[in-house]
Amino acid sequence: MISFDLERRVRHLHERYLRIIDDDRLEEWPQLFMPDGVYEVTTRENHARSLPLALMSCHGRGMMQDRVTGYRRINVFEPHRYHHQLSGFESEQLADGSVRTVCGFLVVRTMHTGAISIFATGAYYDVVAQDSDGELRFKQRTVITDSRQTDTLLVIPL
Amino acid sequence: MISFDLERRVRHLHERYLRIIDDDRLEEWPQLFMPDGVYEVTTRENHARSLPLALMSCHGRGMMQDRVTGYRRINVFEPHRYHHQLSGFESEQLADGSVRTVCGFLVVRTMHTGAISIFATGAYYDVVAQDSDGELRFKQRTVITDSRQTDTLLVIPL
Amino acid sequence: MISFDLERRVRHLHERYLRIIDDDRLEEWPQLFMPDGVYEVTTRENHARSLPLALMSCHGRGMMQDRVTGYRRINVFEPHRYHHQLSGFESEQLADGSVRTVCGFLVVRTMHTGAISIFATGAYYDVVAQDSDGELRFKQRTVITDSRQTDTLLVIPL
Amino acid sequence: MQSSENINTHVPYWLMHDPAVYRREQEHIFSGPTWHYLCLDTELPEPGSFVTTYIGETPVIVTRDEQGELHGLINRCRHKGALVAIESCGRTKTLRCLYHGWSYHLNGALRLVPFEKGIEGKGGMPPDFDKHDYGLMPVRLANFHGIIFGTLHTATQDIETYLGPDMCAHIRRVFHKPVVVLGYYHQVMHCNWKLYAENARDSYHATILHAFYATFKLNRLTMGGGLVVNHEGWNTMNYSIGSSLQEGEYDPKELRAVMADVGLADPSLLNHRLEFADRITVAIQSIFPTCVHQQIYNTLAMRQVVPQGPGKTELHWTFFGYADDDAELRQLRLRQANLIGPAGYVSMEDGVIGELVQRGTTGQGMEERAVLLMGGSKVESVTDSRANETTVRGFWQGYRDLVGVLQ
Amino acid sequence: MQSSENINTHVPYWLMHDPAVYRREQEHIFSGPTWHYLCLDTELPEPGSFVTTYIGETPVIVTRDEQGELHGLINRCRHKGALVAIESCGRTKTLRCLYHGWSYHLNGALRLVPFEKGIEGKGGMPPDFDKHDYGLMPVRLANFHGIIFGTLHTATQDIETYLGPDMCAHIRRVFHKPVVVLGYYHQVMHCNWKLYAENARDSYHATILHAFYATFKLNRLTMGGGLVVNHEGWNTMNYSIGSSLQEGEYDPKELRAVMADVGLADPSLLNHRLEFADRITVAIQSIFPTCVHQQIYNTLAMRQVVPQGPGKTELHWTFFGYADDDAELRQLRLRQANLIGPAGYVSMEDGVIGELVQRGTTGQGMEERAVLLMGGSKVESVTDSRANETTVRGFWQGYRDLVGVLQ
Amino acid sequence: MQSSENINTHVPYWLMHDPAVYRREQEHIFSGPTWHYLCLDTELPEPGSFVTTYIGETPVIVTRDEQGELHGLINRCRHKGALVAIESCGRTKTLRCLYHGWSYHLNGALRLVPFEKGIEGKGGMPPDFDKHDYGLMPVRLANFHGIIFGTLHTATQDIETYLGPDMCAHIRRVFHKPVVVLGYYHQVMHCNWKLYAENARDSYHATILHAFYATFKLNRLTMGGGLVVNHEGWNTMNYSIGSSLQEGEYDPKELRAVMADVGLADPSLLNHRLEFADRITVAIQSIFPTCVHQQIYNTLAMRQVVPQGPGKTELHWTFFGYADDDAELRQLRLRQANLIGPAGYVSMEDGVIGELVQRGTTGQGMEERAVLLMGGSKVESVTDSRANETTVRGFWQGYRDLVGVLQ
Ligand code: FES
Ligand code: FES
Ligand code: FES
Ligand SMILES: [Fe+3]
Ligand SMILES: [Fe+3]
Ligand SMILES: [Fe+3]
Repeated sequence: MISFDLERRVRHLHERYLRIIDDDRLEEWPQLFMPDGVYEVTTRENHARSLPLALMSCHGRGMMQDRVTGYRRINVFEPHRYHHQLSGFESEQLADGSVRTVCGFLVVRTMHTGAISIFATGAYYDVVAQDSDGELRFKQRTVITDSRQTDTLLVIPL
Repeated sequence: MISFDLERRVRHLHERYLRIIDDDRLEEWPQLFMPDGVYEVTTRENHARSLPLALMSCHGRGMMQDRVTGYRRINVFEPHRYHHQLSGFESEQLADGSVRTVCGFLVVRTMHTGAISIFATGAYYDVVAQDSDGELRFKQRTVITDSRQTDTLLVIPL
Repeated sequence: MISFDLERRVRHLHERYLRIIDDDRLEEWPQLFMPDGVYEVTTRENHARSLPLALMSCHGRGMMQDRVTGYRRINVFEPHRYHHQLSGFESEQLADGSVRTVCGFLVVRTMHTGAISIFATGAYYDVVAQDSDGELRFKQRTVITDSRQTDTLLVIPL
Repeated sequence: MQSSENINTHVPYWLMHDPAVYRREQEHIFSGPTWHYLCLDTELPEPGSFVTTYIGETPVIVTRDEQGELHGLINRCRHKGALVAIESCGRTKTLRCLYHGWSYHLNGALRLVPFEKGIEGKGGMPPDFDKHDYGLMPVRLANFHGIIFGTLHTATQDIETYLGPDMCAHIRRVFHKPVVVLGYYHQVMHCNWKLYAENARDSYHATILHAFYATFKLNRLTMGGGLVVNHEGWNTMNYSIGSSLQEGEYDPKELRAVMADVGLADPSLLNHRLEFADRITVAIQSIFPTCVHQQIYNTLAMRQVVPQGPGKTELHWTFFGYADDDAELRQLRLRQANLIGPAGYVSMEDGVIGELVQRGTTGQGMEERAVLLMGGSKVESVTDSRANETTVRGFWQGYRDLVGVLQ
Repeated sequence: MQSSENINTHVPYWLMHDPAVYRREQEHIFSGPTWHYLCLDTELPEPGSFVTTYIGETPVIVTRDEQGELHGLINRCRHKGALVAIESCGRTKTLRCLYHGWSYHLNGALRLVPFEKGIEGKGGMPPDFDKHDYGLMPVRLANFHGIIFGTLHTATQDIETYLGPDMCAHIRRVFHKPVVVLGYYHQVMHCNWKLYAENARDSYHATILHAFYATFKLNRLTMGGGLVVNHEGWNTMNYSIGSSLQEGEYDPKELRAVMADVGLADPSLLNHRLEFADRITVAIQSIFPTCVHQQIYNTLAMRQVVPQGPGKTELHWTFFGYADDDAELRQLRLRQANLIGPAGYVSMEDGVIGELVQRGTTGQGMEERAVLLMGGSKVESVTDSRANETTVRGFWQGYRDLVGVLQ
Repeated sequence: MQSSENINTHVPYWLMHDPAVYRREQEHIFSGPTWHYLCLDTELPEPGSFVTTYIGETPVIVTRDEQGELHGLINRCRHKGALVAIESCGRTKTLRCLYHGWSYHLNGALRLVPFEKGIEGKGGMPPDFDKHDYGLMPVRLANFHGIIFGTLHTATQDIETYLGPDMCAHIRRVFHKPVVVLGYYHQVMHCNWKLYAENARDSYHATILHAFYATFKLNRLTMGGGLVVNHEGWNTMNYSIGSSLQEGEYDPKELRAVMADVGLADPSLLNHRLEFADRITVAIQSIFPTCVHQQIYNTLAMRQVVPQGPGKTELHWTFFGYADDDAELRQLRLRQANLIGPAGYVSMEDGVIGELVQRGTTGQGMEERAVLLMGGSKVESVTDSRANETTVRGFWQGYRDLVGVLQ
């Protein structure tokens, strides 16, 4: 188990991530990762069968920024937003001082029409480390969804 | 970021609020606010368009007590209860020593028939301060729901 | 209110319980209880009417292990998994040094087909104590579900 | 089995459940010679403003073109049927379909078809393809004192004839000066749309179901007031004047709501200002089939009924005030908003009562009927007593006129 | 295509999916000459007690009036059809409809209509309105040894004739002294109600689907026991006596459940006490169409099947014991509750198996049929072997008698 | 009302909503003389491997028996209709039904019926019961270069004739060496299955709806390429060759997507390797009714359309590469996966556009029709221009051939 103070900082990072997405401040999202950080979304079905296909995979902030560009400027979809819930945090310190964590997440999607539905549940498998500026950032965030299904489309990162 | 100890007290206030509603101890609900506290529920649709209409708006404990009276004695509806989840807490200290916080919430409604549904998601925008008796209380709790819709009716405060 | 350090340890116990179930490591589940610990699942309907019937009732780890055996080896059902969320933690210290807590839970069930639904909400009513090996364990975990209904079947403990 | 004459007084419950009837209503009522509330003029403030809404299940757009003229259009691309406008409102220069980029002027005219002439003259639309034939289908509009009504039918009467003299007068009474939207409610009800349509016309339930009224002696059936019907009952109004204390012969103890010991901790909720010379404090006006216009003290709102299947209905509330409200009056309206809408002390029950009827009338109920005999079987205006279901019968008169008699 | 004779042996799968058939069943079976379990006498302990339930989709109330007499009523206000009682049970002096306050006596008689005489004689109900004509519609009741059955049909046989001699005897056997409710389960199943009705009558599946039985040699088809049918098969019972070890000719290795290495860490779960002289340890009794009465060791329960559309069914369990249970026996019942209900070691599979059939029979399955030939094609009692689907065929005999033959 | 000739060019919208039409399609199309994608040969690597899937709503199993032979079976127990295989894939020696343990060989033959002979000769199946009559119903298979197709109809043409020469050639082109599955997507779309079937054949929308293409000049209708139809239009292909810069006569400003200032922060996403000598970079092949085979740069995938009611459709993606991919090429495929699937830059819009049509065509839309006149009204291959809806008309040709003309 990691120190209480480190745990608190990591949990705050998780909460900040949540607020940035749920408050539709997606431009700040890549900044939560190391410059060469990795963000991937896949399903337990693919993961359990060791199949490498991902729904989204961003290697480095550039690819994350492009996802933000797609969301804001290019792709077409009905307006909607996410609401996240987090529970089930576990952590361990790695040899290099970074922290490996797992944390369950729930995402509820609300459409502009008012329709509410559970969009995804699953867990974040993260490696978090301290960046040169002293901030904690994600070296890796792997999102594994419990369901193999995606309703309609996935444009906002989970 | 506020001190850890203050953060813990504010989070406990959030959890107490949750338990009071989910355990149907609504009579205690107004006591979580300052005597002249403000409680308002509105939708992101109205909020985003700067439209002042609210679903519920209580200025002062008296109006909150009246909502409890309506729920217990006057209004008619099918028996149901709420279940809250909280995530995504952020806080900042204000000049006057009070604390401004935002926290995401999810409310699941269960009818006496057994039907379960997501009733609302959104965020609490609060101002919390220390009351004369040393307790933390809400000066203001503004509830903004992600969905513009209300299923059937809203009688229990969110 | 219990000491912060004890509260943190109890909350970690809650999170470990969650991860063990959501990660399908059910064999570890009985170990979270005292050898003679009690696990019961009932509905608010039965509870409110003081009716003793439970959906599941395990007195002692043996009966819990048998539930794991049923799940792994004997009973027949469609593959599915749970996702838990926790909120609304309250605690009090008891005379004998053990801790009584209540904590709200939400369980989302995902079928192997991809179907996602809210399976249950409710609260855990626990008594937690320190075991001879220094670990905190459940002397009692009573699960009370808000809904009187069970969708399809209940084979994985809540 | 009842004879066909009295569907107005004996309404078969299976009409609330049957999918074939529901589909028939879409054709005969919603695509029929009826006017439907779409929005308020003030919600389209400038050229390029648009609002999306529904007439029954049919998606509709209202636009204001460069000349400031309003247009009603069916929100369905003429190419392959995609919704052309998705947002609930906004501003735009053109209406462009996402699917293949067909683009329409604000008046609905088709302005551009990508690759109409093909590529280097190959492919594209046939020579006889004429863009004039493919504008967005028109919805006829009527702007009556700032309320925008629309109809899908060519033979619908002009709006004033359709409304009738009293309805027109009452709309003029409220819309006598510029209004401003203060907010919206969207409410989901698990019942057939007709159950809400009845509810809004039903003077009988108000002071009984909505116990808050009686508890605080705000509005009682025994007050002065009346029931007005126009257009053979299609359109109706129920209003109360001032206040009165006599209880009539109906024993108040029967009002489960009258609880001497119940009081408001903060009675300021009940403060209101008399805005109209006629001293009418509560007036609910229903325009057949789906428009409701309300004044409850200082709360002013339009309600639109949007059917979404035999067992589901959405109610869209548009809450407004006057552009020249003084600050105090504006605050009165917003505080009184606690009385109405999905969380309203005097209206929340309407959100569930239709569902209780929907669930009460399944199974054996499919062979039974409601009984609407309060005040007799006629459909007519009544001023001497509101213990009368004339306005509800009026709804069924309109229903029968369009759908025919379904036994 | 099968000839009409053998719907009992060859059941078309489209009957599980078709909405028109479902509605036809509501009329011919649920509103037809059938008895339905409503509740237990003990759940209405005192004057004013009421319980709400269903006969098919029709909402029903059972009340106990001031004289202690029971009444069955359709839970639908005679005015406009709202549910009159909302809670699942409770106590009340009168049944008052929320919508307009029509109020009924506990026997269903209409006692009060608000504003019946109008206001100052104006409005109100017409002179010829007679409250006697508007009581809540009656549901005929039969209290058979503490089990309350109800029927919507006037010509339903008396309960004893309907049940048949063996069914009566078995109910008397269990209900020979006062019972007390120990709790409820409510289970949602995503299948047609008939698939659960078959399942409860199906002696063939029990020891195969419910692997727990075989794993712990608790109950096997090869035990002593029998299948009893009454009323031409409408009502049936499947029981096992004592225990036996011989496996018959069916190779146990085929029982995926027999796993030598599987044992119970706490075998106390299997402790039970022999309560009945006949040494019957498991008895499942099915009363056409929707009532199931079970004894599994020391667990006693009623199960009520509530259809909610062609593809959804609710199962309501009422778990009971005897008022004079000693503490140990009461604990045995509650511990054994781990065996039954939605989480029961020997019953949870029934919650999903119907859904597997529902999903297995769509598409091309709509043209196919189940085959119920185990033990031949007759519907008759069998004591020499339970490798027989006679009891399931009996259900279809009843179905055909009421719905007719649907090919 | 249109004459019956031109359903290919004027498609009635009610076909997307009507439950009776949906059920008719299950019978005439999905149980009709059509081939359906089931899985890839490589997904059944060894004896005992099985995969479960669907043909329309009919559940299907594909197995590989001990001899390595493939079998197609309807996933419905012949006893009472339960799904026999539940998991989406796996390995097994026998297919055993959970309900009563009927057990089938991998070729579908019924191998064991528990208690077939009863118990000590009592009960059990009748003497004339022959297990040979009760094997799992067969699904005819065709393994075409590693793609497993299945049909429920006996008279379906052989696969090569069904596909047509160009379709065969294009499949051979891609499946010329062993493939390996890299992962799956499962996407839920809230529209009628036919709207997705049209979408996949629709060359017109690709570069307009999917703005990403135009923004980054990846694929434009003005590129070289063509539309190929086989089997009177049942099967079609739309392909683009290389790249081109000329924009044709269609004003690019109309492409809302062309935004000079938009760039990719990491253009490596667009790196791709030319894998095929024909320099085709994008090819979408549609096999009537529900199979889609795609090459988009280095992404290779099969898509299967699974209808789940008039308003809901699932799309199952199987993403593959070649067994001999070098590491870099494999990485290219996986990085380019960002382009396709439910989160794909150039395909996510297809997940919602069908829903926009579904919602745009309700209400009054039930009386209207789509217009498919781009490129005229013929169904034929076109190489000179892809500004042509010939491939979409081809789908309706197939639809009409099987379902008949529904006005
Ligand atoms: S559907 Fe609108 S452009 Fe094709
Ligand atoms: S519906 Fe019951 S009183 Fe009117
Ligand atoms: S349904 Fe398969 S064995 Fe009975
Ligand atoms: Fe009302
Ligand atoms: Fe069973
Ligand atoms: Fe596309």
